[in-house]
Amino acid sequence: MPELFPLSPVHYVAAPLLAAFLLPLVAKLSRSFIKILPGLTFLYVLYVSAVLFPHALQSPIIEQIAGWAPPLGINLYYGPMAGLFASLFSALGFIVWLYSLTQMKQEPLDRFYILLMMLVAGATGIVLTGDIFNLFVFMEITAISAFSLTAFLREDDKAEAGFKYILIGSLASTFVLLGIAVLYSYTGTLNLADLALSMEKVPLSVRVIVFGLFLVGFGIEAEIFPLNGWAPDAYSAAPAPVSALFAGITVKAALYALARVTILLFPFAGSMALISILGLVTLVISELAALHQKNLFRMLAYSSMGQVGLAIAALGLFTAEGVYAALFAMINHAIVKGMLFLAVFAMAGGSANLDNLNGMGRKKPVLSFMFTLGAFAIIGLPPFSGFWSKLSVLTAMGQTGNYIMIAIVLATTIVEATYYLRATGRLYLSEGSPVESKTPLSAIAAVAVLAAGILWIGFFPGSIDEILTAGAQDLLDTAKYTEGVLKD
Amino acid sequence: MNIMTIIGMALTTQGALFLLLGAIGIVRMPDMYTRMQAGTKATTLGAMSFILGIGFMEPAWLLKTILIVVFIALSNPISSHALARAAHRSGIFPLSRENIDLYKRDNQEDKS
Amino acid sequence: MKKLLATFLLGFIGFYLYTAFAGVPFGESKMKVGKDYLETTVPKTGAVNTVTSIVVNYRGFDTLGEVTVLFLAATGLGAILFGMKGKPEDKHREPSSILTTGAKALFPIIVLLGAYIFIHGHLTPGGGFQGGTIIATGVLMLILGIKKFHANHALLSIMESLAGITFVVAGILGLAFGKTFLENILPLGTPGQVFSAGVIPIIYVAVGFKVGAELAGVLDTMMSTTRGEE
Amino acid sequence: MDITGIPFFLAVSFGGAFLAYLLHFAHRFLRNAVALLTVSVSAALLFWLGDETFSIEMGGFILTLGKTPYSLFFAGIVALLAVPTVLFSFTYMAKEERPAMYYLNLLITIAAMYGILFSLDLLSLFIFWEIMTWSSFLLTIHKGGNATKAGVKYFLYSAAGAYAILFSIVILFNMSGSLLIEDVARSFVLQNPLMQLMLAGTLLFGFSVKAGLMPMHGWAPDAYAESPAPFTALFSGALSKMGIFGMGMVLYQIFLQSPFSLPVRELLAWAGGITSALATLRAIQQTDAKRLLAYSSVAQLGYIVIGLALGTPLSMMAALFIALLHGVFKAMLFFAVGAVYFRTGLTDLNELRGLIRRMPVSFLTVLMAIISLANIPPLGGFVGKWLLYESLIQSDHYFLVIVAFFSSTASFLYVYRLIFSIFLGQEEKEFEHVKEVPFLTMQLPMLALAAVTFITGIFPGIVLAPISSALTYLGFPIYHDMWSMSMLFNEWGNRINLLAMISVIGTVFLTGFTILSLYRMRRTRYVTTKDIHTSGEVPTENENLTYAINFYQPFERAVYPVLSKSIRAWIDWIGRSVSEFGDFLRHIYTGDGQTYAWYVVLFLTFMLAAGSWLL
Amino acid sequence: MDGLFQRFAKDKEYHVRFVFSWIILFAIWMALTSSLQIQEVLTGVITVGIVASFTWKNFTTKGLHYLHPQRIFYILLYILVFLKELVKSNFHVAWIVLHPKLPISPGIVRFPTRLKSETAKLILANSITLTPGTLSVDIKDNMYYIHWLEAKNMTDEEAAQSIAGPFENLLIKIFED
Amino acid sequence: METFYYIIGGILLLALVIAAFRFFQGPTAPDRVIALDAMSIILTAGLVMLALVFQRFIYIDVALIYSILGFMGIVSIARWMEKGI
Amino acid sequence: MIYYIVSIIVMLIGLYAVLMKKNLIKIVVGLSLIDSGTHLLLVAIGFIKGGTAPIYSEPGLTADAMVDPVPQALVLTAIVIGVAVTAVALAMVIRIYAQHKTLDIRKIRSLKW
Ligand code: NA
Ligand code: NA
Repeated sequence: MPELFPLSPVHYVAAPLLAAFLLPLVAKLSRSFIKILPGLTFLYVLYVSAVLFPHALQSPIIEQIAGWAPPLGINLYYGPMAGLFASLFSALGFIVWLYSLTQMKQEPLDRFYILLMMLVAGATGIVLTGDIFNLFVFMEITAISAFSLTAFLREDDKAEAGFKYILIGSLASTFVLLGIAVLYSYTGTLNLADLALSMEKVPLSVRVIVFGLFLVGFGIEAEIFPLNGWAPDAYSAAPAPVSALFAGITVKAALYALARVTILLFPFAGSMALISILGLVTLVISELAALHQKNLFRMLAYSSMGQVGLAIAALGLFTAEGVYAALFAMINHAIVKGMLFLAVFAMAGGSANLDNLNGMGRKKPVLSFMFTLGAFAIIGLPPFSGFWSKLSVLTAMGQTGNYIMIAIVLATTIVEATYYLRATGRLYLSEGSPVESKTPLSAIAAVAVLAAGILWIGFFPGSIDEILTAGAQDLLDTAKYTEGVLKD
Repeated sequence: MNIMTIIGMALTTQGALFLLLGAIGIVRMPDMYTRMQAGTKATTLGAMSFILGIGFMEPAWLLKTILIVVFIALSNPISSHALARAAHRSGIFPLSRENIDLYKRDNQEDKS
Repeated sequence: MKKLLATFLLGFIGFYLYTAFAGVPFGESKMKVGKDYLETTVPKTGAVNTVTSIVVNYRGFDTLGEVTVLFLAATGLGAILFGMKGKPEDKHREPSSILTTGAKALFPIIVLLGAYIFIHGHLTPGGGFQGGTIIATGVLMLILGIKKFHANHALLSIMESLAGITFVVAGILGLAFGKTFLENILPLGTPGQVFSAGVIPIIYVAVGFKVGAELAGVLDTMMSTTRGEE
Repeated sequence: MDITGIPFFLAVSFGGAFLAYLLHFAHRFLRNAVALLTVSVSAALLFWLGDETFSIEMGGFILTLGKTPYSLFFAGIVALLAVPTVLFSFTYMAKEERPAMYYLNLLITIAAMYGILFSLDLLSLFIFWEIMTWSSFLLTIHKGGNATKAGVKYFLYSAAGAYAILFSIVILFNMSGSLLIEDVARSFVLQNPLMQLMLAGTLLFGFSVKAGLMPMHGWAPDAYAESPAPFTALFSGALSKMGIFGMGMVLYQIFLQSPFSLPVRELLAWAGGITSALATLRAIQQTDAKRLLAYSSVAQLGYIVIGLALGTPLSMMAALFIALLHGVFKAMLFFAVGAVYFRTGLTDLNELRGLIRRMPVSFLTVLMAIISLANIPPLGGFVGKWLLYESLIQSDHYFLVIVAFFSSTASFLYVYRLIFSIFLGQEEKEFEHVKEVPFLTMQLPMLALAAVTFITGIFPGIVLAPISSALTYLGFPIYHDMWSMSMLFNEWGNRINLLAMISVIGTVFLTGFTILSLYRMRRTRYVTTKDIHTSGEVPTENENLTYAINFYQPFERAVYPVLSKSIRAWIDWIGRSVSEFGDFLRHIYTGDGQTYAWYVVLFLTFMLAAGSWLL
Repeated sequence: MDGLFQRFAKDKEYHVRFVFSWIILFAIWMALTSSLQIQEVLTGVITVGIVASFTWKNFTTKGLHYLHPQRIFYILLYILVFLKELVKSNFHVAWIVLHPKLPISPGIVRFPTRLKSETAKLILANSITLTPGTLSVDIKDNMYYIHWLEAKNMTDEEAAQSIAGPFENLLIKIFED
Repeated sequence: METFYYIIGGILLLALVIAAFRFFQGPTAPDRVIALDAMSIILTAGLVMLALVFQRFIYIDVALIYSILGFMGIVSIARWMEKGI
Repeated sequence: MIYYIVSIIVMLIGLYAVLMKKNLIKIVVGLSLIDSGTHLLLVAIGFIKGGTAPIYSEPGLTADAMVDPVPQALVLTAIVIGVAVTAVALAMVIRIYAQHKTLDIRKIRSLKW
């Protein structure tokens, strides 16, 4: 059957956009559309993933927008890595939607779903685009959705968190924009592939400055220490489904941007080592800071920062194994942390003091079980997904002879285990809070899908091996990237 | 150089001078209201004359310049009024040797 | 002490930024793609205004994003300020009748100017964003000048939705016609005329509506949460 | 699937675990049946296990499974304890909450232990190791409350150990490009000696944590005391032996050729000795039966480490023999204490007394176990201890002999306390209605294990034969004479007829003890011992005048200085410091958005400065 | 249906007001484009139609009779008078500003107006403001408050005569007959 | 003609500088606003002149928009000062 | 060159406000200033001496005599984004003020550590 709209990567952005613009209209017809339309949208982009991703694994799909060949026009680069992230984002989006169906009750719901869809679409745009200014635009789409969602709930401290996020996030966008301005003024182009080939026009000293600007800009969104002050507040203030997306999507997109830009434009040994070290510092500080959190969401937030630090440390190796491991760690973190946020919210509600977990093992055994599973996966216990990702990080570090890094990662894992097991232990305390409420099936199903992912990857780590390998190659093979984009 | 151009240049020159005069007025006048009187309005008139003059110098543009002039004539007094009123209501009163401020008096009567 | 440190750090950053730009000769051409745009805009896009052809055509994807950003800001603002009410008005806030009358008289003119600007986006400086902003300015004037003015949010919402849909559909039509997303599918016409440049004016009119509606909505939301109801 | 293959074996073990879990929701009986069947079938399958190795790729790593004589011996220990443990759980756990989770975790733990043993490469060993750790952690916290604390502690110590192991594995893998133990061993000898020392050191450290070797034993008493009794039997009896297994593997399959091998082993032997001595002293102080047994376990593991570290054929034999025997008698003790708890709800030695007539089978079990523990013939313990002394003397470790002898003697003090406080003494009114535990599910496991101690004591060859093949596998020169069940060499080359000696000593002892016990039993009468007071004096409320309290107080005073300076305090200090540091560190996040903006600006400045400085 | 007719009856200048708005706005459009191209004019017709359709209510209260020739005559007259006053007072202010001694005696005076139409009031206020020396500070009901560079103690009527004198009568003729 | 532009331009610039003086001096907020208003008017005029100088009709649109924005700015500030918003 | 310096200084003033001012509104204004500086900088990059607006509205205009249109297009986008962010930031400020009755950033620290 000839398709009316041949599927292409732009559907990842166009479909949610159309849905977002439609939502206010259909909401006037029937309020139930508010919930249905986003689900259909996420389902559609999942379908796009299912069709396109296998192709991308064979050879990258390069799509021109508005019919202009790069560098004149903006292009989308849907390679294995972008495909992986886009598919992951779509899947997480769908799961979070499923979860929100019953768990998200705060009005205005239409606005919530618009922001939610655009958070996902923006992050997808970041990984798809082949143009650095377009990347900036998508970064802003993601950021504004994220800012607004952070302050979405009405409780006292949400706007405070939102303000901090917006304050630091604005600095991020400024620095990225400045970096773009410098690059453009030297090279006269904005296309990433074209930029990569024109970098010799930029003096080395300037390249270092621009790298600094990008590192700070993307680093803020990627939660690199010490740029991540906003993160614990935002994670704990945002509605839990959104926090799940912050951990699963927003950070990942920023990391992708940082990695892509670094590898294409600033492939110095120093910049890579620096990223690794920053990742490790982030890991250590975040894990230690998480140790004393009483608020579960805050604990998960610090843990999230730590996990991202781990991925960054591996990414900074910029070896095939390192990138492989980083990708693995990111996927694992997206699934597991997403699940933890959702499970905690379903168990303890919005005010997630640690005490609220007490005795949940009896009241909500399935969710407790899944929380335990998630905790084990995050710590990196076999046979769950986290084990393989952590192992690949460690072996990647081992291959470059960074034994100290291995030791640091392992030592922080013990810290990590401490607070996660403490929380797990709470579930099985005898005395519990008196609140009893049924968790709807759709919410449990959303959590269960993620739990299944943890187990699946845990038992069949080989099933994503091909994808990760292709993704790592895709990122590292800059020649293939530039040739592919600029072939006409 | 035709007659239109000459009229235009004259208007433009006059406008420029009034703009300058307005600027001087803003600096020289003793209080906010008198500054507004001498300054803002002189500059408004100056700009109107200036822009009209340019319309005369380039007759194809005349209609559009007149439009700008009309717009300025409509809008600038309004903004001056709004500002003067706001200043007075926020407690900035005009200098007056003979203490003539009926607006203040009437406002106080209203309140009491 | 803190001030000193701040000054020092900022000086430092400023110095490096300056260093970065010091190698960029001011006022000289550094164009690469810019040159191509300038040379191809009239023959390839039919738009006389190169900036517009870049914004709507060459880099139309950015603009779609930009429109989205604004849409999201309006949406987010509505979400953040949802259900908030300001303090009751006091007498102090009443605008003068001069302002009220002036606002009513100027509003259509300003709206017309905005429309003029976005309709001629491909011909003159300006375009959807500028025109939309001017229309929103007109609404701001009404908000400032009319005591109990409230924008019709339902109408604004429908307008921005339709405009946004127009933009996306214009993009999708490119795909449907076997071309790429956002690619022009209409005849280019005679450059310099109103009906030219293919789909550019259509998109820019949509953008104008959207921006106008969104900014007006944002202003009204903000004002009504600060000024409140009686 | 080949039913003699490892995959089938593990599929049965793990599959049974999940099946039992699922069947719980059908019927309790089905669950129990499947659980028992699972452990029994795997135990039986051990006999038919083929020699083929099995490889599978997972996450880009090749995992290899296969049996070795060395692992088979340990698998025997696991199987020997697993069946009674499951059986004992049936009634015991019936009263507890979340039984489905209990069986799931228990069977996973057992399966994971088999997995560890049948791993031919380091990664699969580690995977099963961690599975064993978390499943046993979940069992430890099963009761909630204090158990959670103990469980987390256990997990953290384990994690420290496990990650030390993983650290080495990653580096070894990087060095040899293979995970197979034999490949690793081959390339290991090519590394520089300091690297060898570091890698083996971390591995040994990691394994010794599970073995509860001092100074890494801090988790053990709490975890043993807090976990459900049937599991504790397995925990202390089999699970801790996985540490021994790993240490043996590292010492004799990987590390042996290193120049540092000998000194490290010497050090380990001393660590073992000190562990046994100090833990014995600690055990003496305990007033809780399970804690007492917990410390006793640590002490016994110390013995085993001594033997393991010495590395003479004889000492190895001793170590493995005690490993098995300790598993058996410690399981008996925990079962018995569990049985008492099951009936009385108590484990406090100060509150229990005089149960001998109420719970005779339990009493007999404890009696048999402590005879074994105290190395009194004719039960198995004696053989082990004899072998150990012999090897110590042969390798000129006279001081260690003294240490071992001291702790072995001192252990009389606590086992006596155990049996005396629970079973002897005057009967209490409150225990009037206490009955003996059910036969099939609780007595039978105890009695079966008691029989094992007896049989191994009389026929040590049954155990020594597999041990010798295990040792041969590890490369020790074993000749038949050495363990020939009737003979032992002494220093002077004389042959001593062991069997005869065991029989004589055993008969004398048993007869004497039985007479003594019966005599005491007859003398028992009902008197409330808890509120004796002399005329006119009213005891204060908190003052328990029972004579069993402060049993060894004078002794405690004597050894207090030694114990107080225990290394545990240091480890606690490290944990506390890390925690406090984390608390300090999180104040970086001041909550003031402007501070965060400062961080950004400072960081940018730093990056720019560093960048241009590097240029 | 009845309601609709009633609405028309009450608001009978509905279409007239719209057309009036349309004409004024179209004139502005033509000035803006300054082009007679058919496309521009066509676009203008439509655009102005749309704009007028939702602004006419606020834009004007009366209809086409503002375009009566007599009124147009008065409007032109008004413009002339206004320009005369403008030039006159402008030079007066120039003299004041450049005078070394700043010969002013400022103050706020008031006068009542006879105008009823809001538009007329606005135009009067603007005219007063634009003629230098006087500045409309506020209108309360019918009372104008004027900041005057040469304020004197005088009655409301005197003030009305000296400030609004030239304009008021004409405005009444334009707007309120 | 060029001389004429230079002279006129010079006068505008001078006016701008003088007005800017009041802006920096204040002393009250309305004073600054007045100066700002004057400056924006002068700039509007200047923009129209630039259109003439460069002979580009389209720049007049810029001047028109600029004057609208200037007007709106002043009104907004005024309303804000009297707490009307 | 001076254009670069001026725009950078505008940015730095904004950054200074972000770092030092305690009033939330002033901080938002600081953010806007940073934006404005960046936009100025972008425009300055695109400027070409003798260049005119890149609009072929009059006959006889050639590409050589035009400034770079790209930075203008970028600035347009950046300005809109800046406005959007500022609007959302102000919304947060409104909420914060309604809840805390203060605009002092030092007092708005209920989330910390
Ligand atoms: Na941002
Ligand atoms: Na801004």
